[in-house]
Amino acid sequence: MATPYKIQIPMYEGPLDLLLDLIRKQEMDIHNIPIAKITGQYLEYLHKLEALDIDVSADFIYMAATLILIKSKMLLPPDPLAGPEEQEDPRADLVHRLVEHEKFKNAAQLLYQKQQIEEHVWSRPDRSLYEGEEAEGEITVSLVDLIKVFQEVLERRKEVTKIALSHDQFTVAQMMEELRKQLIAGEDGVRLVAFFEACPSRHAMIVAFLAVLEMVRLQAVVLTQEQLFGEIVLRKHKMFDVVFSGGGAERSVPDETALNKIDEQYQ
Amino acid sequence: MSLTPVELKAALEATIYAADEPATLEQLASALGEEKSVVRAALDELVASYASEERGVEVRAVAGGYKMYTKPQHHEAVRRFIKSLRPPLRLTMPALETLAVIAYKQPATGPEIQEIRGVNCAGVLKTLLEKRLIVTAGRKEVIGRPILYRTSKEFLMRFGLSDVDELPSLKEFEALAREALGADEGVAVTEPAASALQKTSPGGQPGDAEVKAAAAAAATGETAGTNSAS
Amino acid sequence: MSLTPVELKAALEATIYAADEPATLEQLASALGEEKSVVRAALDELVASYASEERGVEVRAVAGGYKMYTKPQHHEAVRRFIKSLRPPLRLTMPALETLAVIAYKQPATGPEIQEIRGVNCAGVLKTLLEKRLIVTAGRKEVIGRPILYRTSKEFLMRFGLSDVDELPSLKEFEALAREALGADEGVAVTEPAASALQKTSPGGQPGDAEVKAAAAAAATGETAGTNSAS
Repeated sequence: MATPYKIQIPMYEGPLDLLLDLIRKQEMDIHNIPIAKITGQYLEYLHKLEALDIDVSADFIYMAATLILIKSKMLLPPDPLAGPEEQEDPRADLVHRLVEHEKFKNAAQLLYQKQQIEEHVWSRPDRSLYEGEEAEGEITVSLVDLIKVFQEVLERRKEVTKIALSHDQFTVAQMMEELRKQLIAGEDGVRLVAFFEACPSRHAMIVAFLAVLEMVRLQAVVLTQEQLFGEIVLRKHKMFDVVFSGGGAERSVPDETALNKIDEQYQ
Repeated sequence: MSLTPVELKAALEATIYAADEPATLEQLASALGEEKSVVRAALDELVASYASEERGVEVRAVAGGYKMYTKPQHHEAVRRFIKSLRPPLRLTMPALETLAVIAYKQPATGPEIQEIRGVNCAGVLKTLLEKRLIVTAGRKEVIGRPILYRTSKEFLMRFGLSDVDELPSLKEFEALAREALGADEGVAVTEPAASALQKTSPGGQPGDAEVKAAAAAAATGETAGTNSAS
Repeated sequence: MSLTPVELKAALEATIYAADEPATLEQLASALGEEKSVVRAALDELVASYASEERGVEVRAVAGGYKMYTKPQHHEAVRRFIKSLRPPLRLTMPALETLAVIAYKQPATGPEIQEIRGVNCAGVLKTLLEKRLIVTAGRKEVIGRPILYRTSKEFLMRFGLSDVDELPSLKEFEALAREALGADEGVAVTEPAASALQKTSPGGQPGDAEVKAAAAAAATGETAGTNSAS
């Protein structure tokens, strides 16, 4: 449905674009901006956005504050002790930013045109002389591919973890094994809360807790908390490799009956 | 259309050069809107001008059409040139994955890499060693003493890094990705949202939803429309 | 080996025709076993011979090397013979502006780019990285060690530049903007040049005349006057 009143409001990528447009449309001198007028128009625009229920980004709000500050500075009488050279125009910084910004906007236009031309020309290298060079299934790779692929591998790992954790019954040893896998795969440790939350049942969560305690006791992991009430992260510790080499974990975990007793206590 | 003979010859040259497949006389004539006889004469001229000694390329009639080829006497020079180039780094997906894991987890053992990737990596490790992208870095002092791998100098060179700590961290990359999400900068708005709005005729009004959508898009930086105020 | 001047020119033509990537003077000289000065002279001659009106193809200096392209004025005829059209590089204005900042300020960090543009650029940076128009260039040794970015070879090729130095200086853009403003007195700018241009190809292609005009404008660097449109 159409709105009861006509809304035609231009959109700007950022506050500098909005300001430049206001200045250029009204043919103001960019080096001598009527700051009170511009501030008024700028705020009016933000109010229009709000009236339309559009989120105004922080960049726009920060600029509004800057404009108001400049405006109030302009109202102050000049410092009588300062020489004429020292009297800095409160607008200077803003003007500089606007001029710079406009230059790059113009440069972007040039790039746009250059790119348009390139879209209309073709180059056809003679592939026949390259035959046999490319092996099947290979792709040309760059640094971006490297990190994207690594991210995908870790995502896939998380999926596997989810499936593994959806079993009904766990032993502490199994849970320790799971933690070990996540510690090897993760970038910077395992987030404790997230690990507990991934557990499908209360039982699993208890087992997970016991597994963490056991690993701390064995000095395979260390719990870190960067700030008060901050997130607790599980990291590899000095005995990590020793504990997890060749069944070390199996030997030192509580046996099944002990575990069952603990479980019973909680039920 | 009617082109001058010079224009016609130039257009034919451009077309034959760029065409995916040999271009036939009929196709060329109809594309250029010229008589077949005129086009044929221009083609003959084009072929003749490429036949001269001082040209390294030629236009040949093949499979019912015309196509450009390097002249055989220059194949040797061209091959030598291609060989002299450093080919771009090409890897299979498994190799790239393994390399990525090593780059970010180094030094890492075979079993560790396998653990993260979920598949056996032995063959891929061999490939990466052969391509000199990774090197061995001693053994890990755990049971079985598996070999440790890390990335090589060649790896740094190939990826334009001066040190492994220049690799963007996952956190940094995810920060970029988060910003990109929602603000779909990659998809060009060939028509800026703002001017699209303006184009709605003075009588008609854009629907509320439309305005909001465009506005929201603009607010998140999605629009290409910059200065088009009315 | 020593080739005659005629042979050398022919060999250069064949090599540049066949090469995947722009062939640099150094690569050509070493593959052909000739002095760089001799090769350069032959290249100049080759470029000149292709520049003439009657040629539909040209040899251009791009991304630090030489490469063969169709001339833009033949795009309509050529397009019909290309089945596998490469996807157009669609960039939004924010992406182009970010690219411009990087091109002129490189190497530049995310925060530096953000400072100039006044908005967060992370999403745009990711897009530009994925489109391979920019690459990372180490880290800046300041607090936080932010990643540095610079434009890539792909950027030069996609924008038809032989080097970033080829771009007009930023100062020129300032002067042009002022001129444009002066010339434009009394006319409200309702639509910047970019969106006017962008409107020409929302799927369709800009007409021949437009491409030529853009080509001429870009060649003389006169384009920057955004505000002079409409």
